Amino acid sequence: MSGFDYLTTRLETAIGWGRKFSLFQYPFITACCGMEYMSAACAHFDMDRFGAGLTRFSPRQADLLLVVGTVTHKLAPVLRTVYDQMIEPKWVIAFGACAVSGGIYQNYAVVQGIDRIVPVDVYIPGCPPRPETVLDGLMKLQDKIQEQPQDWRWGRKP
Amino acid sequence: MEPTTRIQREARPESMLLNMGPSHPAMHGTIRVMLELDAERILSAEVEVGYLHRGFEKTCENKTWFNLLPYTDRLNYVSPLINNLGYAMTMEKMLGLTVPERAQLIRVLMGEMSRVSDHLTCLAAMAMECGAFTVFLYMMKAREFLWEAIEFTAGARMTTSYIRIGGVRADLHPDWRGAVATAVKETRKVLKDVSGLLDGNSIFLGRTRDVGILSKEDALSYGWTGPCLRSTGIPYDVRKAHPYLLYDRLDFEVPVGDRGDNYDRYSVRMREMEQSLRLLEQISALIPDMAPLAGGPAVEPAEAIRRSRRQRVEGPVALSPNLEGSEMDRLAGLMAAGGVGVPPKESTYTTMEGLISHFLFFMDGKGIRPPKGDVYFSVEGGNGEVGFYIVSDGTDRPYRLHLRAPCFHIVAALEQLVRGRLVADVIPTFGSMNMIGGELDR
Amino acid sequence: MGPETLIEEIRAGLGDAVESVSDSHGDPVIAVKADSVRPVLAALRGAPFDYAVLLDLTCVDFAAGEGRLELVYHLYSLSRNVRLRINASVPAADPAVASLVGLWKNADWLEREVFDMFGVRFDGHPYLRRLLTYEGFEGHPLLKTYPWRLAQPRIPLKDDE
Amino acid sequence: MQELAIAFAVFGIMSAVMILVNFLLGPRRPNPAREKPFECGSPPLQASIGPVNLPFFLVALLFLLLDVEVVFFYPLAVAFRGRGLAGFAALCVFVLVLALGFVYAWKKGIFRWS
Repeated sequence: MSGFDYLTTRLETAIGWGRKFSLFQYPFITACCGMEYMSAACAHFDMDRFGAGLTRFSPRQADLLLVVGTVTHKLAPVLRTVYDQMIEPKWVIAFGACAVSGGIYQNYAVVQGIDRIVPVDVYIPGCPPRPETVLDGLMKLQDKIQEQPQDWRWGRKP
Repeated sequence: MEPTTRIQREARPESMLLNMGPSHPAMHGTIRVMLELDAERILSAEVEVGYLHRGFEKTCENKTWFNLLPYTDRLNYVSPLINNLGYAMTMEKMLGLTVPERAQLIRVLMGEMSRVSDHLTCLAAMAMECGAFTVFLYMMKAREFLWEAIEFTAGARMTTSYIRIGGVRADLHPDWRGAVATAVKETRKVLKDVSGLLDGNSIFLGRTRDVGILSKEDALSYGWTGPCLRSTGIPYDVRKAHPYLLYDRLDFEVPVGDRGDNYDRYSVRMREMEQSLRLLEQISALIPDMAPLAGGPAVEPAEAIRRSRRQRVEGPVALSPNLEGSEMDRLAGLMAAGGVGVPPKESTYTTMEGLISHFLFFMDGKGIRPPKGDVYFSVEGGNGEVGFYIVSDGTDRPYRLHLRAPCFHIVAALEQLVRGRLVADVIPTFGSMNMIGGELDR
Repeated sequence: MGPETLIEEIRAGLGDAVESVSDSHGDPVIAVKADSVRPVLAALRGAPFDYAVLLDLTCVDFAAGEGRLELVYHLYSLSRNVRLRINASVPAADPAVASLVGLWKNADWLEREVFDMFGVRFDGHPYLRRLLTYEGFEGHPLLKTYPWRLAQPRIPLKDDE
Repeated sequence: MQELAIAFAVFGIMSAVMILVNFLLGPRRPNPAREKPFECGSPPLQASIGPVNLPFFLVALLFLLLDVEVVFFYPLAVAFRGRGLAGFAALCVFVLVLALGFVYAWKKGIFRWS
């Protein structure tokens, strides 16, 4: 590893560390999982211990899109617009069986999984997932952010 | 930019059109309110719903009577047990079943706990949207205790599917009394704190007093029921008007507001929680303790299978959802007879008839088959009268299943309530309605 | 006041408009011709019967068997604490009935939902458009002819099956 | 004079770093939706926002006025450091005049949006 690579990898770990503990989440809440999201975010299970407690209700200031609950075909363009308007770098968590795969609603109205609309980083199963599962999913996302190479736009491409 | 909505066509050219769209913290993610504004004053509003229309009624037409129970949890997902109760009681009315006494007691206990958690969630969201974040945290803490008490017995915190057609799935957890008692104590403490924080709070009063007023006649004309109707002064409560389960034997009042504004909706829900806590205490006193398990130590399922390969296994098998031992002898108190409930699982390990009956219950065309005809029955839900209108054609699938959603009618009045008010008044008015997407759009 | 006397009273009050009277598990049900729905319900809302609340309006699709759609109105009288269900059949080919928007305010959304789900036209409704589905959604999902899983996405979805 | 140069240098470099870091680290994937205003995810109802109503403008002006007044407090405080009571009196006159203007605007109903 040449000297320069050593420098950038050390810098990448520092950037990864910085990003993973300051996730500003945009809670895109629609359905029943929202109730479990409230429990996960509030005092009892406290998502804030992981640095992800601050909810930003504008995609301009959020870097984690937390899609919570069922996304129907009527809501699909809204989700796509909100995802597009988010700042880079951004991550997406599919929270609950309906967001992961359409869940128990396999019919004309529900999008069978939001990975058909937006690229998803972490899938949290459960209908609704217990708060512990939510925190575990968040930790998995943080590991992913830590390992994520930074695209330096010059030199090597990721 | 061709006008697709009514508000775009009818708006004055110089007024500003604002989207309080689906993805908005105060709109609970599933409603789009389009406002025509003159500076801060709302000239007219148009509400667009349907963002959480998940095809519940169409899905039910393709599921058997027993399999569609989990869908009823996700209707009003803040008080799921009350939807279960509504569906189960409508089916029992159609099948002409009488539910055993103990199952009815457990149903009232679970229903009231679910109602308190419904009001807690609604008021927590309403207070947070008016800026009182502390109240949100306090009420979520109280709700955790309630959900824990529910989870002890039903196995799930929220989507329980615990109240079944003909009774309940399992008996209460052995130390359910402790859980319910702590839940009631904690909720009372939180209610005292919150009323201290909000009742006299000038900011909260300024945002909710005389805001979003609806007269009695308009409330009836919109078909309002539940706490919102009672906030206008009409004491209509399905538990008193058409008593079901044991509500006629229990003593509780129906709190009523006087002006029908946001503050009254808030205070009616607070007082109603107090009544529900009183009901919980009365019911806890009424429910007798469980009879201890008769017979020797029960056999583990794996052991029962191994033995059953050589000869018939006599004796109970230790198997039940809350792993408290054999459920066969407790079934009489929990589930009505007549092949409506799921046969006990342990009999599938020990007897051939048990295996066949358990298998048959879930086979196509076999399970529960009510007579042809239609039926309507309603219970008092968190938002109002939750009614199920079911048409059956004698097969094992409903021909038509329609839910009478209380918050569908309440949100229909939103356009009239916010006209002429300021933009900031939309939030508490909408918060006090407790719109639940799953129930509104079905 | 048992359902029998109630039915007699309604039959006396409305006379020929009431086609038949039946009883479903203890609840009174009256069947009414489609074109006399508005006058009957207006009368029921009025003085003697005082059915002040339109609890619910829904529709059942009997198109396959009997070629008709059945509209089901649930009324509730607050003062007499009594419910009433009114069925009105409309031909499946061209389902249309008079709108109740002037009588009750929640009829607006209820009728928009039944129009959206079943395609029943409500004459006199000021803004009869889809309520639960979206613009550009062809067909009426709750009709038996509409396939259960036929989705009509609004935006292109990745790897549509 | 030297402290002034140091102050400008430090603040200048800090703001430059904060702007450039974003340009350096943030991946750049432009898409058309990002240029449009955020309307809670729904399509905007108007092509462009029409003339803004007068009350907004008046309140904005009043805010600007009082904000600039607050900004003046720093240099005034530094300039009057040694003066004791006299300096403080001059500061009070400055604040009083502006407060009078504020009360006048309030009484004229700038906050009452009929």
